[in-house]
Amino acid sequence: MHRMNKLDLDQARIAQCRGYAARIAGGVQSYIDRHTTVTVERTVLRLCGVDGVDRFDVPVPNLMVDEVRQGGDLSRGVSIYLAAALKATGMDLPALSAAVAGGRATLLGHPLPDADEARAILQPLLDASFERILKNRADREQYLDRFGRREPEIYVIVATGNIHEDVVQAQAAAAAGADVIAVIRSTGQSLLDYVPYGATTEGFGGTYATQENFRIMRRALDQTSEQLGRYIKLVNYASGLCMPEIAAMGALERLDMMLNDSMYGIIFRDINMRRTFVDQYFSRSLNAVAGITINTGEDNYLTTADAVENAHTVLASQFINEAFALTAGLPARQMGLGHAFEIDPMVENGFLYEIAQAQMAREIFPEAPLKYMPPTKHSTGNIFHTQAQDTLFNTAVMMTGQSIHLLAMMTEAIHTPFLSDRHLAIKNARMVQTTMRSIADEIQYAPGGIVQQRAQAVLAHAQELLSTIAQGSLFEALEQGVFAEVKRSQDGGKGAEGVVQKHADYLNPAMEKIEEVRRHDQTLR
Amino acid sequence: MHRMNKLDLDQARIAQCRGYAARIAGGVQSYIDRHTTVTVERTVLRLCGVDGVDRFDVPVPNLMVDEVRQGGDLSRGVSIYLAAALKATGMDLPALSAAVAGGRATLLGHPLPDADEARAILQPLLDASFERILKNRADREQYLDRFGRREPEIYVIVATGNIHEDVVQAQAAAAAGADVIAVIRSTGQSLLDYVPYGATTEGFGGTYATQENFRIMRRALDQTSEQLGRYIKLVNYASGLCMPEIAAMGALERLDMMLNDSMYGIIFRDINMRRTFVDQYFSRSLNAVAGITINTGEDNYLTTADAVENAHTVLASQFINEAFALTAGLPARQMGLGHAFEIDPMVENGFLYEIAQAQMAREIFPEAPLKYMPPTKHSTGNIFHTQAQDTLFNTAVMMTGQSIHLLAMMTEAIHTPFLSDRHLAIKNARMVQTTMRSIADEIQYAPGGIVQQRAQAVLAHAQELLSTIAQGSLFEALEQGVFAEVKRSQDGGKGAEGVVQKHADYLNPAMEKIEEVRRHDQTLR
Amino acid sequence: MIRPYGDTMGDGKVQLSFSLPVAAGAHGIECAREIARQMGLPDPAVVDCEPMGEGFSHYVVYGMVPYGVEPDAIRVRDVDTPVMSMEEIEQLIADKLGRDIVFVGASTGSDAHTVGIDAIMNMKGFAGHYGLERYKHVRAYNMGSQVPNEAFIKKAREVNADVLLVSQTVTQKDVHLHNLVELVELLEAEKMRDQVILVCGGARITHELAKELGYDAGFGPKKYAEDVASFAVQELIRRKEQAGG
Amino acid sequence: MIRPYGDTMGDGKVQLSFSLPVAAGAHGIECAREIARQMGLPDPAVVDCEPMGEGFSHYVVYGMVPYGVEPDAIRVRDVDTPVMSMEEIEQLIADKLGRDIVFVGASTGSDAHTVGIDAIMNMKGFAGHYGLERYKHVRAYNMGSQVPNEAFIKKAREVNADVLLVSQTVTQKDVHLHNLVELVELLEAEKMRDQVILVCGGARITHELAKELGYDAGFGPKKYAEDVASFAVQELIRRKEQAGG
Ligand code: B12
Ligand code: B12
Ligand SMILES: Cc1ncc(COP(=O)(O)O)c(C=O)c1O
Ligand SMILES: Cc1ncc(COP(=O)(O)O)c(C=O)c1O
Repeated sequence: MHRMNKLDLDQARIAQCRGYAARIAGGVQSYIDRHTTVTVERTVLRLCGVDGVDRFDVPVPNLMVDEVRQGGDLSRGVSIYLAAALKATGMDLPALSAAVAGGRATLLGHPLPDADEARAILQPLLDASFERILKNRADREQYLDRFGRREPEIYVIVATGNIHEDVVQAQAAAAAGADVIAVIRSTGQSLLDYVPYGATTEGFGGTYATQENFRIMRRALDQTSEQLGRYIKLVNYASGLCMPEIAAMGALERLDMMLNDSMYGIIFRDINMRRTFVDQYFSRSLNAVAGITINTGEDNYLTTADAVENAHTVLASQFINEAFALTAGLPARQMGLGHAFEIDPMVENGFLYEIAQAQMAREIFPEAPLKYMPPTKHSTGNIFHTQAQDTLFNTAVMMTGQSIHLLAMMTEAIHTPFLSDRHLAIKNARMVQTTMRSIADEIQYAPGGIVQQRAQAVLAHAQELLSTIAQGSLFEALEQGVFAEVKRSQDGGKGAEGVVQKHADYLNPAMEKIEEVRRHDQTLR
Repeated sequence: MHRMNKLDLDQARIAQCRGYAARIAGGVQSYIDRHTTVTVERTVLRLCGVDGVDRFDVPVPNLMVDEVRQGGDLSRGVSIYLAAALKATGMDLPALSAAVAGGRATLLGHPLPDADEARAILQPLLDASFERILKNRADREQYLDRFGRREPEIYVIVATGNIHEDVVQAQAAAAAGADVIAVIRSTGQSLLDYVPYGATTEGFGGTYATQENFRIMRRALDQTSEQLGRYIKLVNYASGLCMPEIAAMGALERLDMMLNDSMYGIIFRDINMRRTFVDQYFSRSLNAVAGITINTGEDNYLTTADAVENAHTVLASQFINEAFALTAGLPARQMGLGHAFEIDPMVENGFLYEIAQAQMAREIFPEAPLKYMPPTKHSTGNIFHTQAQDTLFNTAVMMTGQSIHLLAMMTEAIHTPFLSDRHLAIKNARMVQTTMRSIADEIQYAPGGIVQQRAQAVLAHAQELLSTIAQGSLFEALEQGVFAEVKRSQDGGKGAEGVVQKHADYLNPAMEKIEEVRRHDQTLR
Repeated sequence: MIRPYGDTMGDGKVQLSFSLPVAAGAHGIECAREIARQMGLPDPAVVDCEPMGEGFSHYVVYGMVPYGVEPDAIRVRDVDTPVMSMEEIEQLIADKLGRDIVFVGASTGSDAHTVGIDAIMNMKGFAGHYGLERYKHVRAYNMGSQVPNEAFIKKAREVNADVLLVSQTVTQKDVHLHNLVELVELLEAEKMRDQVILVCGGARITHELAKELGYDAGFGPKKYAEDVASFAVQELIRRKEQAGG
Repeated sequence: MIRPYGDTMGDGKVQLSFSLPVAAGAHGIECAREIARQMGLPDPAVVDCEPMGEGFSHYVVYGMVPYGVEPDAIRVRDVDTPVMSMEEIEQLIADKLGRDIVFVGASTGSDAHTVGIDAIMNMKGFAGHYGLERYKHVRAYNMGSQVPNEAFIKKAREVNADVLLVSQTVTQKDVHLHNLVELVELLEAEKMRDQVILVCGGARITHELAKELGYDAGFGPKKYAEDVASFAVQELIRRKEQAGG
């Protein structure tokens, strides 16, 4: 599949890029391995079954981790405290959660068991969660075997702010032909250092990501899938200050894709880089086990920086995201690497650059379900003209065999999509997909022409950038602002205070469980 | 220019098609040479300077030809009668015209001069007209040399019904980027056996083609051309029952293109086929001399017949139109052969067929300024979706290097274009032209793929059809309904009564003049 | 009551676009907002304003309508005879009329569009719906396009038509209205109006419009032979029964 | 009086589209026509009707508005100080204020869009218009995005800001209005409102809206550093002269 060489790309150069990227990610990984974060620890709790909120709506995982941080030693991991409390109080997990929420119990002040005992106490709890996660994975596979897989997949967003209204929109979109529904998150959630709880009905520019909202939408889309005889995938965001927690929720509620970038939060949300690196590793490890396809966010680079000049940063970032994903055990088929069609449509031969870049991504990451993002930056209030631009994007999708076809909306410059905007976008995409079905197999590029030269130049440029980054570290590169022209300091940014260096006795039985599944998966491959 | 072989077309087969087409046109030409028509004779009068209307708005050329038909012998040509009247009355041409219009003179009842004397009398009159026509040709060339030529040319229509409103629309369109303005004719004019007179302000679905309207629009566009530093071409219809008369008017008023098809009137307006063949020859001969590019009407076939099944009829017709055009002395660079993007956009791989066909036309007629017509039949009231379809058409234009890019309108299924429809269409086309500027040079087609196979199949199919037609005659083929699934009888249709077999002494000094210019042109080539 | 729907029930969102004969710019935008306000949108957002040639500009506007419609109160003026299949229609003619019925159709006046009338009449029909020529007990004469009203009436008289089918596609400057009304007047002058079922159709024709113009029925897009035949046959039966008792 | 223009002066042609929470079909079309009639279009033509999922449908409508606007009577509520070039502004500050003036800008609240405020403030500017950081006699502090109103005010006080620049891009459920109003209230509570020139901007911001919300000025699309700097500097001078005499 997609194994072609239409662009006459230098394979040795591609291999070199991979080498640099591995070195870059490796450098960061040694930092990651030595640290944990508050949200990683909360995730461990969630995977043990801790849930619920107190009467101020503070989630129980936050209550517990905050207790340990303040009165205990979080560097040993929260697990040992949980195990201790379960043992000492004799309560089962739900009872303990409720008691902590009610201020009637605490994780502190109990004698700490040794690691093995703690493992033994938590084992059945974790087993239950991972059983559910693996069943979700199997269910997804079954659905897809039963109903078939499609490529490109039509991906649309819903963003009403109200989960119930979102359901209406999502089901209508699926009926119109969407394969994938992403519920966009409310502005601001990514900077919350907790995950909101329950069904929510008021977000701005999106709907809060909560486990209950995931459940509501998943149930609705499962119904729709059965009705339509087509499996409708569900997407949400494992990004921001709670990456791994949301990844866990997604794994438990059978999300199919999650936005998960190793650097997006750093660059676009000013989240501390150390925090993000540690969080992304744990969240991706979970995505991997859950069979969830990640969506990386390289498209965002081109919304602030010029798309012609910065194409190589997209490619360099894809290599880095790939390297981090491999470390976290994600197989290529779950790497929804992102890129975008963002060149000013009035640039002479811009479309040729676009297809050069898209084809390049296709060839360099042949197994990855590439996620191709539509024009946004050059969309204007002229909805008719934007519809024309969007059609060119749809054309590029088909010409270059992309996998995840994120639909452009004619009202991109105006509002989050109306029901009708999505309807029209799907109609457009389906037409282009049909009328151009086999075009990627038909078209070849003139040797030495603009398309080939462009792709080769971008690759060469990306290689240079990767080589420079590899000479230093990714931390330094981000300080210098190599991506999206945004500079971030190592100590600055949000959530830095949530990073904790691991104690020699640090314990994380959830991660151990993940590693167990990962090993098992790898023997199967 | 455009000399490529991307489709691996069999050149011998193409040559055979040309052979058949020559035979087919030749068969008709022997009929043409033996006949004249009322409108051919009226054209001769117009070229001698006859103009104006009587008080019932009947044009003087009609008055004169009708007189001769009723009281004289039209088979000898009207010229000799005109010469006789001029000689006998001693009036000059304007005076005679006015006198005939006022019922104060007639062409009849005067002693007929011999051919040479008649020639001598009419010579200065014809010389004046042809001088004007040749000056128009030279002026056009000068404009184009001064302001430059563009390809593809953006071609839009105006159709308000009111020539003054048309001017507003045309100038706005030119300012927005249009290169060519076609003033669409009122419904019904093509079936009038006379040409309306003067400036007109009420047509339906178009504006009457009159010499005054031509003049008004030409003057306006010349102004605009100077303002914009871009020569804006003007188009009208030399079609219907008055083909040659309108061609003469177009030549005199410096139109740059004229719709002129050897069979359109027969098939789509039920005009008698003998009449049309005779008329098209004279009108094209005039177009040739005037340097006017003809636009043929093959696009129309696909508005009634299915565009996938009938693609070969378009190609066969292009060969026939080419053959007729050559006979009339039109060089390839004036042959705006028509074709259209009319495949249902929900046909699987329909776009590949479209580009196969468009590329095929491009390669088979490398020197012709191909006129590519947009989707119309599958345009719906969903203006947003129609805009998307139209963008695919614009893409096909660029991928296959078309010459005349007739713009699609998002309101195609609703009304003749509003000012804003044209604005949006031009904006769309300019974007696609810019962003895809060099795409035709970049793209190649997979050997033996769908595109190549489609083009080869259409060519083979066209060859079969031409061979069948060549075995009989074009008259018979039209009786059998080979084009657009429309059957016409040789004797039936409108205007049959206007065909007259030529007398042995038939005289047509205008045609002699044309032939003189044509010979001169040919020595220059 | 229902309102236009953007992304939340009752939000009243509508999109508008139009041109104005003023230059683009802040003043033009204000003029556009004023037009939108006159349409009843309290706080319209002009999301696009572009110049078009000299002295013209184009606007895209979004707004919220504060009113709505009571869907149950909306009455559709449509042909109300039930639609039957070809076979049912054939049977009905055989049972209740016992003779062939005669349709004459044309695209009249200067209108040269035949695809619509062909869709109704031609054997092969359109979009999978057979045309009248295929119906048993139906004689269908399709006169093609650009048929003058006089010629149309002459033919109708000649073949003793039961049903006249007029197609009109070109609507610019309301040419179709003039042409359709002229036919009614001519039929009345010829005292034939009551002897035929008079039907028109075309992309912009609605039943409501047809009735206003003095036709028995009108058919627009997505109507096929069975729609018009169902109506015509049932109407013929009704008239026969009314007359004969 | 002018009207929307289709292809003939005064024809009043407008295009509409909207969705309705009813099934597509003849009844839906009639509902759509009724909505259009309520907008004042006497005889609207529904040219497209499509089903969208269950119980929703989408319409495209054309119509003619019978009313129009008197262009001369339309008053634009826009910033009315003249727009000067960067050099002129620098000169004016030097001549009339004789000190550096201080701008603090941010994309406030949960809004993460910075391109707009960057366009105004960053050295390199936008679309060929240099940003405030490049201006002589201007100190410009750009706080970036998702800045809470409290933090914004704190900074303003710290650096003794003359002008506050707030950018708001996300407008869904009117989040920008809440956020903008909150800032005014906080400034008033802090008794700072009169000590600063308060300006907002963004894709959906108009001067009119800004004034309504209690701002001194508002800037929308196609406004650049010189627009806001021209206004701010002249307003500062006016205030200084008013105060000082
Ligand atoms: C095909 C076509 C042509 C072909 C026609 C070939 C032919 N033999 O019919 C050609 C290329 C020749 C042509 C020419 C012109 N056309 Co034309 N054409 C079209 C086109 C693309 C499709 C029309 C069509 O075939 N529709 C398919 C049929 C099946 O749909 P329909 O007619 O609506 O019929 C259905 C129903 O309405 C109903 N129905 C129709 N008639 C009847 C009758 C009865 C009794 C009943 C019961 C039902 C019924 O049943 C049918 C099936 O459901 C339209 C644009 C579009 N996409 O709609 C423009 C269009 C109709 N044409 C238009 C124009 C202006 C012209 C010209 C006048 C332009 C010119 N000045 O040269 C010319 C000249 C024609 C003339 N003198 O009338 C305009 C009309 C604008 C307006 N509203 O006034 C349109 C909308 C294009 C445009 N935007 O400018 N055209
Ligand atoms: C780029 C972009 C992004 C980037 C932003 C990167 C960055 N660092 O800014 C990224 C990808 C991160 C992003 C994210 C989101 N975005 Co965004 N984004 C856009 C996009 C494509 C372009 C905006 C832009 O940069 N315009 C260019 C600038 C120069 O224009 P401008 O802001 O109008 O600024 C000009 C004037 O308004 C004025 N101005 C602006 N501010 C100020 C201030 C002052 C004081 C003055 C004087 C003047 C002034 O001057 C500027 C120059 O003329 C638009 C769609 C579009 N095409 O418009 C969507 C859009 C704005 N985004 C939108 C949304 C919903 C989001 C998200 C909330 C989605 C989500 N839930 O995840 C997220 C999260 C952001 C958040 N928490 O706020 C919506 C907003 C819908 C609405 N009306 O509420 C839009 C319209 C897209 C859509 N249709 O859904 N986005
Ligand atoms: C990887 C990634 N995460 C998250 C987001 C959304 O941003 P946030 O949830 O931080 O507002 C995006 C932007 O679309 C993204 O690309
Ligand atoms: C060659 C040709 N002549 C004429 C016309 C216009 O038709 P008429 O003027 O007969 O209405 C067309 C149709 O677009 C055409 O293709």
